[in-house]
Amino acid sequence: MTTTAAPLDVTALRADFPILSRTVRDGKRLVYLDSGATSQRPTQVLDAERTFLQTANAAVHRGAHQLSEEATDAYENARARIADFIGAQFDEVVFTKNATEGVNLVAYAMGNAATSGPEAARFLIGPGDEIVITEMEHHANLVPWQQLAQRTGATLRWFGVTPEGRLDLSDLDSLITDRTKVVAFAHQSNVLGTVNPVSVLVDAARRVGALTVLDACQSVPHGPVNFGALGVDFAVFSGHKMLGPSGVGVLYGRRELLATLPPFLTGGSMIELVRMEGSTFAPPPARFEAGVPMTSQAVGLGAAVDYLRVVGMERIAAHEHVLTAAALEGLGAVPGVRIIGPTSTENRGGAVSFVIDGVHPHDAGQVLDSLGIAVRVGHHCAWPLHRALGVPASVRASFYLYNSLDEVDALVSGVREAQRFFGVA
Amino acid sequence: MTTTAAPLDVTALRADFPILSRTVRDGKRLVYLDSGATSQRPTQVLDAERTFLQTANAAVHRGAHQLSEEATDAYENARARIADFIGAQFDEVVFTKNATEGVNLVAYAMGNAATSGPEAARFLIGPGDEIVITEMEHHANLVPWQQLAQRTGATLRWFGVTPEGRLDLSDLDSLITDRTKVVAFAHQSNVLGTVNPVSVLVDAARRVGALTVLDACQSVPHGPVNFGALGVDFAVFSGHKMLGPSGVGVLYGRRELLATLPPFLTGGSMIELVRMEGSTFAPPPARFEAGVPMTSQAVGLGAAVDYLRVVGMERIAAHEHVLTAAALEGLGAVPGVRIIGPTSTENRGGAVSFVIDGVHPHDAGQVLDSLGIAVRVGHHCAWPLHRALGVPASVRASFYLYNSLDEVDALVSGVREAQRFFGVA
Amino acid sequence: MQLQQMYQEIILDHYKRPHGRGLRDPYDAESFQVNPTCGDEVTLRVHVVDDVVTDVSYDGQGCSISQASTSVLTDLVVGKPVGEAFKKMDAFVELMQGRGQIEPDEDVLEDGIAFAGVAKYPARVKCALLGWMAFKDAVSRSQGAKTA
Amino acid sequence: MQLQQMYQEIILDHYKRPHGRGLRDPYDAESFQVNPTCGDEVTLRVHVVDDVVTDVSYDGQGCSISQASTSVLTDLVVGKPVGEAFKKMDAFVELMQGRGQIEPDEDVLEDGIAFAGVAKYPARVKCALLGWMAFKDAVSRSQGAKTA
Ligand SMILES: Cc1ncc(COP(=O)(O)O)c(C=O)c1O
Ligand SMILES: Cc1ncc(COP(=O)(O)O)c(C=O)c1O
Repeated sequence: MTTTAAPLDVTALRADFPILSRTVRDGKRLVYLDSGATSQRPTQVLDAERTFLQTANAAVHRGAHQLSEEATDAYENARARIADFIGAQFDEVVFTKNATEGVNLVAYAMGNAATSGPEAARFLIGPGDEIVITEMEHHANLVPWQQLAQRTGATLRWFGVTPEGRLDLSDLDSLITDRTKVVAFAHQSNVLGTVNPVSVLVDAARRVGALTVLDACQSVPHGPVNFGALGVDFAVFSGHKMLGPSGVGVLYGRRELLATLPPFLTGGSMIELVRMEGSTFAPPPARFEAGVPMTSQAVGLGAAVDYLRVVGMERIAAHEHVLTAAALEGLGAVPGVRIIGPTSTENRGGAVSFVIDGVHPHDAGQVLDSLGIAVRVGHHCAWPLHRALGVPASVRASFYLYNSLDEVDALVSGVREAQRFFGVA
Repeated sequence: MTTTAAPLDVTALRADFPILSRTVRDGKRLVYLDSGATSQRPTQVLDAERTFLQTANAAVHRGAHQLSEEATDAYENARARIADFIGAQFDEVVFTKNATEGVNLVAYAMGNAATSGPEAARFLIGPGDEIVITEMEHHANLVPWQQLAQRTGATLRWFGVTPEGRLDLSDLDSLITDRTKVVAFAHQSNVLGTVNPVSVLVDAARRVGALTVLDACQSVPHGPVNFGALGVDFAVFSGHKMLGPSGVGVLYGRRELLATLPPFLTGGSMIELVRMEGSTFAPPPARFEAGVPMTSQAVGLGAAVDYLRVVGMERIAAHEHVLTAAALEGLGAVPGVRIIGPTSTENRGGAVSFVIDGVHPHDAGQVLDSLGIAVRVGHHCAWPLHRALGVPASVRASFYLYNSLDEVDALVSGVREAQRFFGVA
Repeated sequence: MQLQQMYQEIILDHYKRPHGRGLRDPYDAESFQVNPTCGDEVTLRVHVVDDVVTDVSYDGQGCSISQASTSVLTDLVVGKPVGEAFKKMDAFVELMQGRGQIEPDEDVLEDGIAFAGVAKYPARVKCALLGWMAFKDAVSRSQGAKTA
Repeated sequence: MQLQQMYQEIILDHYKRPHGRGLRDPYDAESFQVNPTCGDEVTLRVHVVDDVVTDVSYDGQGCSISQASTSVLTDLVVGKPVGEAFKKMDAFVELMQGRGQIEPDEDVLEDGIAFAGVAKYPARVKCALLGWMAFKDAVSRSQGAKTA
């Protein structure tokens, strides 16, 4: 793979995303800068799902007929391609409904270790044990750990955030200790864009024998990610943020760990033997995929990964880098606008959040919307982070492969327009 | 609504399901008799999802821009139509990934009552308490209760099954007692076709203050069902069995109960207030829908419900009744074939399972498959039921609105062919 | 232009010069409400004497819509019997949930009619109702406190 | 016709007249295996003397494929050194997982080559391997028991 690859042809790419040609609010051209919340899907992904549904749809792993064979092949083939995309073995990929379910799966399964056999001892957690997260986590990687602590009597601790929006690692040694059972953190913040130093945290966790859980929701869609190389124990991400369908996400788990992790959701297709008196369970990944799965969605996510691969993850990252630099520069030059998060592009992805003096984010978002510019306003499911940075809410623009420099310009002018409208410039 | 409605025009309906025109195994016409596992989707459902994705896709309940408004409307509108379809209020419908998640949600949320506030006292369960299920349950409504019992120290008990495949209610009074906290049972068995007497079980549960959980996976797709009128506390079903997408299901819960049921999956969009020290949660249904939901799939399920409504649930039930009667008669007339489940159509839906003397179900399925006939073989995720009836496995044909009497005939001839092939007839 | 339809002058005036803002004594009950999607919050106190809303005082942070609607609220309810205040609340809630299809009655809602345009933006309805939810909650707490 | 390709005469013969069926003494280790999708099960015993598979006996319920392949198994491994038996097992597993693309070696697999057609049906591969999984497990148990 080369880092000097040709830049993206955004105009050509956009032809694959019909929704980007629509207009909003009385004929305004849509400027979609909310891919951090959910991305749009290319026709290739929609077609893959539709073709599957019109030719091979059946319950997977359950039938002995041809349709069921074909459906099972399509489903497992998608798993293999997705695994390859993230540097994993096929049986290290568990399909979930979204990243949120993935984090909950690990948290509940650890809680279940208390009533499982001795092979699950590695996951036991209780009073005296500690769970370490960060103050910049999305609620999806925060509330499930609060709840696990509440259920088991373990203690929740967390890394703070510096005023620049970087992880404050100054108390690394006092936070990650022999008491630590889990260290869960975002690969890239969905608000700040900050890319966290995975190896520092993984090394610290390993030294004390703690498990690592990486929230890769904002990294896997935007650049090359290899979980094997990162050395994390578990990782989660969602299909809908990476050109894939909603309703499908992935939990990655190292093979040795998944092998003994107790089940979470139970029901059909995840069992080995069921008697009224008790049941035993299938090996992973089946053990963690109870019920009829999101079959066509997994197929769609497979097609999304194929699409991303053809475009090239390095090129996507480079493209977003350019957009982010332009946004940081353009917004940074507007008086009264303050960027929330790093103002340089170093170790930083393409989520650019900001506040405007005298204009509430909700009002700014409304002005942008009236101009056709779709951004997100609020705390972006990272309320404690906003509190830590002393702002109740922010405006977030987030970029993807289909965004252009024109759209960054539109954002900057829109922000100026909001200031004019509310009489602060 | 009238029960003397005109019969279905199956030929016309089949035009909406392109997959049904395909051939399998060297040009054999596909005879799809596996809708009990998963149904096929009409073009109308695929189109609804695609239109949504190409015009209004965005993260719901999270943005202040027009796309997000339109997406939220489409999602909530689907919820309202689905609620109406099953006799529920809109806020009594929780979207899950499948029925299996729905049962797990109730089971885990009950377990969480132990570490929730006093308002959740209604759901507390522990040693001395009992959970009552039946021996004919699908693993999805069986294993989660085993696990809840294991986690909390409660005791699992169950109704047996008569040799005819009916629920054995003779020990009703000794099974449902003051110790009973939950009674969970299938509306219609996915193996036997048996329709269970909901009111008898609901009345008994109410008398002792136990909660009822109805597995409606095989009833909601096949006839008119009104949860409000049935008086159950909770119910679950899956979209993929009723012409809708995979990856979406429904948990119905009575409003008063959902109001105090503790959360299960936690994360974004289900919170009220999040601080590092602790969180509070949104009212239902949001409380139970953590993370970006299966948006387009909910829209697809809304379209499926519209489709079913136009065809008419009474008519669908009547149509399946005719097919079931023909299958029971046709198979019943084949020497060496034994129906597993009621042999009359009274209180019985369109799942017809059987065994063939001297031909293992897997082998019978293979012969049928070679003729283009897709059935399911095995224990159909109801292993204890098969054990109770003394058969290791069975062949199941299951019908839906797009099946014809011709296809029933094909099944019966296929069974004879299997007997010939294995030299038992 | 759409934007002016939503942000009527009346709304911007109330936003820039809110009426009755600040927390005051005496009061019978206080309510804290938060909009979980954006983190906006309001703390609102009511003082009810002989079933008349004698004072409403509040503090909080939020967008122009939530701030202005709380300001309008104080104009509408202070000095009114609780029953009448609740009628105004019902009319305002109905207006806001009407998706822009409801013609507001100026006699009842006074400056509140300016929010008719907001009702077309479902994501902003919660903003407009934040103060009113706090008012409803605070009054019912004050009544609870009195009967208890 | 496809069906005959899968159900070769050899398979049907072994199914109708299985070799070595029934549980026998003496044995060193026993394994119980089940196919979770269809509930088929096999209990299989091995007797290993001086590293030679002296007897394999089994009982169970299952389809023609699982019954026939277990019958073929006994023909292939009884009387063979464990190492050679495992080589045959590896060849059989490879054949079954080859999706019909692998040419079986009759010298190694004897009657086992009849299962080449089954490999085209992924849902039946588990059936064909059920007895072999039990054999592998039982032998490793017998070795564990001896070293312990
Ligand atoms: C009666 C019954 N209950 C539960 C389920 C589980 O549904 P799902 O796998 O869609 O969660 C099924 C179907 O598989 C079923 O037939
Ligand atoms: C960093 C991060 N983590 C977790 C999530 C949760 O993803 P989902 O809602 O798809 O489960 C998101 C997106 O919402 C996110 O940006």
